[in-house]
Amino acid sequence: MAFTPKKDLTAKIMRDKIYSLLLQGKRIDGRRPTDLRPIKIETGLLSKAEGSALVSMGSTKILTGIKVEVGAPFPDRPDEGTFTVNAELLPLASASFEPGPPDERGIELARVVDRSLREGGVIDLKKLCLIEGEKVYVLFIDIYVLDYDGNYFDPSLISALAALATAKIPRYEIVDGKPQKTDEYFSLELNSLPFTAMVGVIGEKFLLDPQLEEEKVLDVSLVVGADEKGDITCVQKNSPGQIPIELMDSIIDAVIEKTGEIRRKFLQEVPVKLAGRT
Amino acid sequence: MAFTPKKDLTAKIMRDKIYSLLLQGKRIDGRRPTDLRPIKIETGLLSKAEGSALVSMGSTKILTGIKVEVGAPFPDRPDEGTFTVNAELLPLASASFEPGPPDERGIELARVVDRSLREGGVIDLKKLCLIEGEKVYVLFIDIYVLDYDGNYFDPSLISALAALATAKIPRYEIVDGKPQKTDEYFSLELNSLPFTAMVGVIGEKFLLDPQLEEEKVLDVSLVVGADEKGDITCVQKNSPGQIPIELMDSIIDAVIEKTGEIRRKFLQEVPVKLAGRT
Amino acid sequence: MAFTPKKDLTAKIMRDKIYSLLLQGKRIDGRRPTDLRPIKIETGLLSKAEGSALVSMGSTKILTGIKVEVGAPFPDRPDEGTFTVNAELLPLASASFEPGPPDERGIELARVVDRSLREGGVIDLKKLCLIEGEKVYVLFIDIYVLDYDGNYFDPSLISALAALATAKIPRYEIVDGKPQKTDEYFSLELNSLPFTAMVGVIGEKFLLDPQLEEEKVLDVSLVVGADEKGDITCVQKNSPGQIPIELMDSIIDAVIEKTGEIRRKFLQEVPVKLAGRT
Amino acid sequence: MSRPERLIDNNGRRVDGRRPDELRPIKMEIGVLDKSDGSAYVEFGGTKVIAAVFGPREAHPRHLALPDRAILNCRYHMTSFSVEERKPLGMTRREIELSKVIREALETVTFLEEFPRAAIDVYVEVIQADGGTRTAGLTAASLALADAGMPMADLIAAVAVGKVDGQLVLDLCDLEDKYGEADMPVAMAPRFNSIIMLQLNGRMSVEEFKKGLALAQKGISEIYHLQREALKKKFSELAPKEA
Amino acid sequence: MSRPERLIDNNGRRVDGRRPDELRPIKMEIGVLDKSDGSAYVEFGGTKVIAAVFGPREAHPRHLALPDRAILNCRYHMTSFSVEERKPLGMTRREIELSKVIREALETVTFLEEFPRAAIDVYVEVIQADGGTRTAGLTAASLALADAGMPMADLIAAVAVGKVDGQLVLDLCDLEDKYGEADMPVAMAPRFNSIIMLQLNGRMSVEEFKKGLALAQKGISEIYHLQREALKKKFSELAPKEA
Amino acid sequence: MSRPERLIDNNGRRVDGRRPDELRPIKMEIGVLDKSDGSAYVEFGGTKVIAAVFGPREAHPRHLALPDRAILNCRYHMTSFSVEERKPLGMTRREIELSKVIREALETVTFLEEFPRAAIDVYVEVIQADGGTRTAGLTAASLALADAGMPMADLIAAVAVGKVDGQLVLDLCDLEDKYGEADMPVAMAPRFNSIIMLQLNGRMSVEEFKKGLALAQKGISEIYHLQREALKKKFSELAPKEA
Repeated sequence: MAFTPKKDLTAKIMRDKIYSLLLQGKRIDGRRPTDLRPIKIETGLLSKAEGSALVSMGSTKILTGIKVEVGAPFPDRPDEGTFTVNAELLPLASASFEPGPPDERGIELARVVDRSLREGGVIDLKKLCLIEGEKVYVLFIDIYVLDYDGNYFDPSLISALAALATAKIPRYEIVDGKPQKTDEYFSLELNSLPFTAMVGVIGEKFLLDPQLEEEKVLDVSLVVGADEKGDITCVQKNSPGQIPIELMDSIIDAVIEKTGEIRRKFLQEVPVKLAGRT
Repeated sequence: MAFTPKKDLTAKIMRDKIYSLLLQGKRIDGRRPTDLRPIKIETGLLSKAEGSALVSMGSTKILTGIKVEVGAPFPDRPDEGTFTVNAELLPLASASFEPGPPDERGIELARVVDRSLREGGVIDLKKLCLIEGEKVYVLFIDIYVLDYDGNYFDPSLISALAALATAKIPRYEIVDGKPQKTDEYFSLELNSLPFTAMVGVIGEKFLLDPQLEEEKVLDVSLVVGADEKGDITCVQKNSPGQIPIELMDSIIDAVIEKTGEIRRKFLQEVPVKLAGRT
Repeated sequence: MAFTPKKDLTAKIMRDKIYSLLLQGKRIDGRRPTDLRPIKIETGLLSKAEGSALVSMGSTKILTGIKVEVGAPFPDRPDEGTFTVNAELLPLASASFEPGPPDERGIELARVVDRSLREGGVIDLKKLCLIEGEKVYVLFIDIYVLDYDGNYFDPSLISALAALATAKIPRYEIVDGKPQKTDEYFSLELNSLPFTAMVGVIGEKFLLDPQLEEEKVLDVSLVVGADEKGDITCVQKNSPGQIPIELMDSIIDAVIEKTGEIRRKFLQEVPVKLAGRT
Repeated sequence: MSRPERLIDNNGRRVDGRRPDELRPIKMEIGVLDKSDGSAYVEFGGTKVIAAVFGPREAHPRHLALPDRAILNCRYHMTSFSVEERKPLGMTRREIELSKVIREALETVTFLEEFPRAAIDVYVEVIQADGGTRTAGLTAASLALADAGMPMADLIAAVAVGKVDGQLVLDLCDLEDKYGEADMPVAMAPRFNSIIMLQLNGRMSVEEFKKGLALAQKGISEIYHLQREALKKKFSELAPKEA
Repeated sequence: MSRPERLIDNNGRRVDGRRPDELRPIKMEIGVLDKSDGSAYVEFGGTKVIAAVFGPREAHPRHLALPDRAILNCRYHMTSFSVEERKPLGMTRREIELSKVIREALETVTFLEEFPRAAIDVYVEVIQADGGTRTAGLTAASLALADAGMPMADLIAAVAVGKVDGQLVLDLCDLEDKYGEADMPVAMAPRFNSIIMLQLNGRMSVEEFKKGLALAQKGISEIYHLQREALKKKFSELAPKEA
Repeated sequence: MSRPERLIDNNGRRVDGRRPDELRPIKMEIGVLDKSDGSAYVEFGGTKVIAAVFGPREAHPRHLALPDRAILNCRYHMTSFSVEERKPLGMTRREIELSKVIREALETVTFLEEFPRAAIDVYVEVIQADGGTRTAGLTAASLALADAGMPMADLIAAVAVGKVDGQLVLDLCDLEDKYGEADMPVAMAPRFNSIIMLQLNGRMSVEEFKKGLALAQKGISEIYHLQREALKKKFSELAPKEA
């Protein structure tokens, strides 16, 4: 069983410092409380993956790749393709990550990204059916944290969406009742573009997109997602601690504003086909 | 690799106390040497399991559930359904149980119950065949130890039998060569009702159904089963130690008497269909 | 993660002793530097394995067994049988082997034997096809190190080849498009007989087939294989350390000579059918 | 279990007859197991969970012990037969995530600093799953900690709210969870008016989210009341009878 | 391996020609491995096992060490090719159970108190399985412990009795085990006339059970004799030749 | 990826247009990750790897620590999407073998004795595999160690030679590896003219083997040069600019 790791001995001092700055609307790296770190998105770097994206948010770097196979649908959804999200916190990325199968943090990350994609129907899975009840496209969305300087949630979802948006998927045809690979490729249309912002609370103040030094001393943190309609698409309180209920309104407002900022950046840099637009 | 755990420091004193009482035909909780603790059997508590039973023997509590699927038969028995017995010593039940996959104790428990059911043909597996060599009913009998105050063997077998006896199994029909679920249910007939009694030996004396304080200080223990014909259905010496060979006759006599007592209790409380009776 | 184990405290003294002897062309057990220990090959000891061989090289003892099943070919080689090599360093064989799944040493051993057999096409896999793309013979070559007194590589390959050469494989016929076992058996023809010699380097000197006391203090070691044509069939540097590049020529010469010696011994004792010969 | 045509009928009643803001029948029992240091059984309709607590005990291996507080281990686990399709043995990814989420909630209210170098184990076992197992599990775990005499800042009460046929409802059952539009489990420490656990699977407008939180808060105050009653009952049983 | 029409013929002979109370040809060899502290090879007909012993050695991790005695580890394991259908790599549930049963038998006779804080490892490897592998394994492990010089109260001798075509037989082979009605492995410490291992798979009447124990006892005394001969032979080889 | 008719054309050019003794375009970058103590990115054509180093740190569990030197851990790992067919999560047998081979090479040149009781962790992550991942990985790991300031006897440079359509070629790409006759990864410490890693998969005559080693040596000296350039560039960036 896992347990919440112990805090640095110097954590208390750092927390007080960050809190004092927050009271003045400042942060240790010069950002304002709701500022995000610079985001960089590179896609199509890899040729053996059907889709790929390297996303950095400050020093935090995430690499996502997508592999596509043909497989069986889930019995209760015979006319839909399937996808799986995995996330590995590579030991390369931080002295605090251990080699081995994903621990609870990696699993939480994967499941938060999975829910963000799945619940909002971001991918139109019905378009990924080949033979109903028998053969469908199967997408593996594998997320690797390469460098961990706090908040792996937001860039992971960005990189998953960027890899999906730019994936070139080999088209299969049904020949004699069997799927056969063609030389053609197709792109996925996305129904929606949900993004998340990780929120850190200290005292009665909060900040967005904590870098590692901040993340380690937060009183409590949560990840909140929103889509282009302004709907909340995901919430995950992901640390011990109390969130004062009266803080939620301003948190939600900030998240909606800042995920909008991510979305504009994303649309500028990633050639995405959005369903229902031409 | 596992090894036999160390005994309590106070074990020697307790052993001598229990031994002295045994010499007077007494036990620490007021029972006579071959007395069992009170048995309570509740069935049909759960609606998502096809069969279920919560059995307590003193403070030891066992929950067994049965799930039924349709699957393939074993190649060497194409006309028989299959069953599997698993047992988990939940960490909930005792500070001495660890979370994780079943250790040797859980495996031994599962295999003792499995052999008790299998070797005597308790379940008529031929009645669980749907399409010979292809599709049969597959029963999962999963035993969970919820509270462990000594002797998890006897109540586990009782709860497995009670769950089997009261299981409502969805009937499948063969439609176009494929099994299809109907709205009907059927009950299993049982061919036999074997029960076990766990036996603890101290010096040249023995007792049945040890509670935990006793179990920890026994010189040696074994589990012996018997059925309604008075046949021995199972023996498992399950601890280090020597059983004086001359003790075996009186042990066997006591087990046959006391498993008979369990059987009468069971037949009073559990509506069981016994094969060959109407 | 594994790491290279620490060396004995007395290792330095022993190394110097072995090195001094090597300078005089001698070794601690009286062998000359390139002498192998006595090799003993017993085959067909076991009746439940389709092939088996017990090989000792000095005190190092290896037992290999072969089991044959019918299964599916690899998709990219639809007309070939398959084989798998596993190796277990049994804890029985040495206080330095732990129970549990193969560690990196066992995996390295299995993969070195696998490559020796696979890359040279020792087994004619096309003869092991039953129905193209569907059913082929599947060979499991399982190697167990029973007693470890240094150099498990050379005797493992010998025992794998001896077990293959003497295996009696049940012949299947295709009846109604399905493989059916007959009462007949057939032997495998081998296309080639590669053997390896493990080489230990100390200073600018080297020796072959180290026994355990030598193996523990080598500066560096490697395994080199050769076949009857004098081709190099395998190289695996298998320890930390530098091999002076100018040493390679004499190492290769020694390996070719000594694997020839193993081959002659093998051909004398094992009734092998070599492809292209009658 | 197939989707009913409607999850809320013309009279505003849900599939099990409840009003939108109505909890299922709740049962709480404390001290149900003999061999753990604290335990509790909780039922929310068809959802049945047991929680047990062991400790504080010595932490081992030693290098995991913390100098200034106890570590709290938590395992949320389901029996194989608690769900429609048999759950395979071993921990699923879902169970691992929920173990983390429940543990973090419990850590928030437990005074772990009182037991430096120690460990406390909390086990939540789902006997039957009919929606809301994590909230029922957390509610039960909090009672089991209280039963074990662990010093806590407050009890934790938890419930899910959800969106079903476009409408907010309290305390989702399995059918509503499966076929509804959103499921939001919430836990609070009522004394502090603070959120202790919060997740959202699905989509909600900001308006719905805010109303959902308020609805959860209403349910939580009812559950909190039941918890305190259950504890009172337990301890009055233990108390010496007055003459 | 399919079922023969009869397992005992008109002359009372078994499938391999033995009488009901006859052991298979037995071979015992001591000190067969070089690198363990003690070892033994045992054959009962087609059943072939090796056992090896390491230790006493320092127990690690340290917190497992016992202050008043050595811990004894034991692993019973089969090679993949020891059985008809290839056994998958890794430990099966059956192997884990038998490791426990054999270990507990060995602990019973070994003076573990002489080595506080130490560990002793016993490995039983089944090379070929033709019935009675646990009893052959225990017989071999006991010899390997003696070969390693471990102080023991007695040797353990073990054999299975069974019921086949309604009749009690000694030392089951695989075919009899598979198609017989009962298999009862028994181990004893002959010097103490006590049972050290006992299992029953299958059904026996009380009468048969008692007769079975007596039949096992007869076989065990023959095996015990062979064990002592093997040890004598081994130690006379080691002893200095007289002038 | 199916086999081209010929792997070397009439003009002696390889599938990607190279001459037999020509390396692919190589890219090296040092210090690419922020949170490790040293890191490097290396590309050999389509093969892309990152390596990172952590430590020296305290070894744990303590009983693994060595009194006279640091232990060096190494994990070679591929992302699931680095290869044609998705690689399953977790370590394959191949990855475990290559982790050993790379670790042993690194141990050879690193002054581990300077850090008794410590541990150093080296991680090699293959982002894309197009032949020669272990040699690129080792080349990168050696740079990452240098970036971490680890004292080393020399850098390690590595490359594979192979036999393709009967001819020796340098720096195999995936297609050549897959359809060629032999693949021989070689690593050297150029300053000592010694072999640090050596494997051969496939068959070569003795003559070819010797020529192959020489060809590897040629490639290695080019790679070594690039490594030193990359380090110089990195450290000149760090150095204070002259006035």
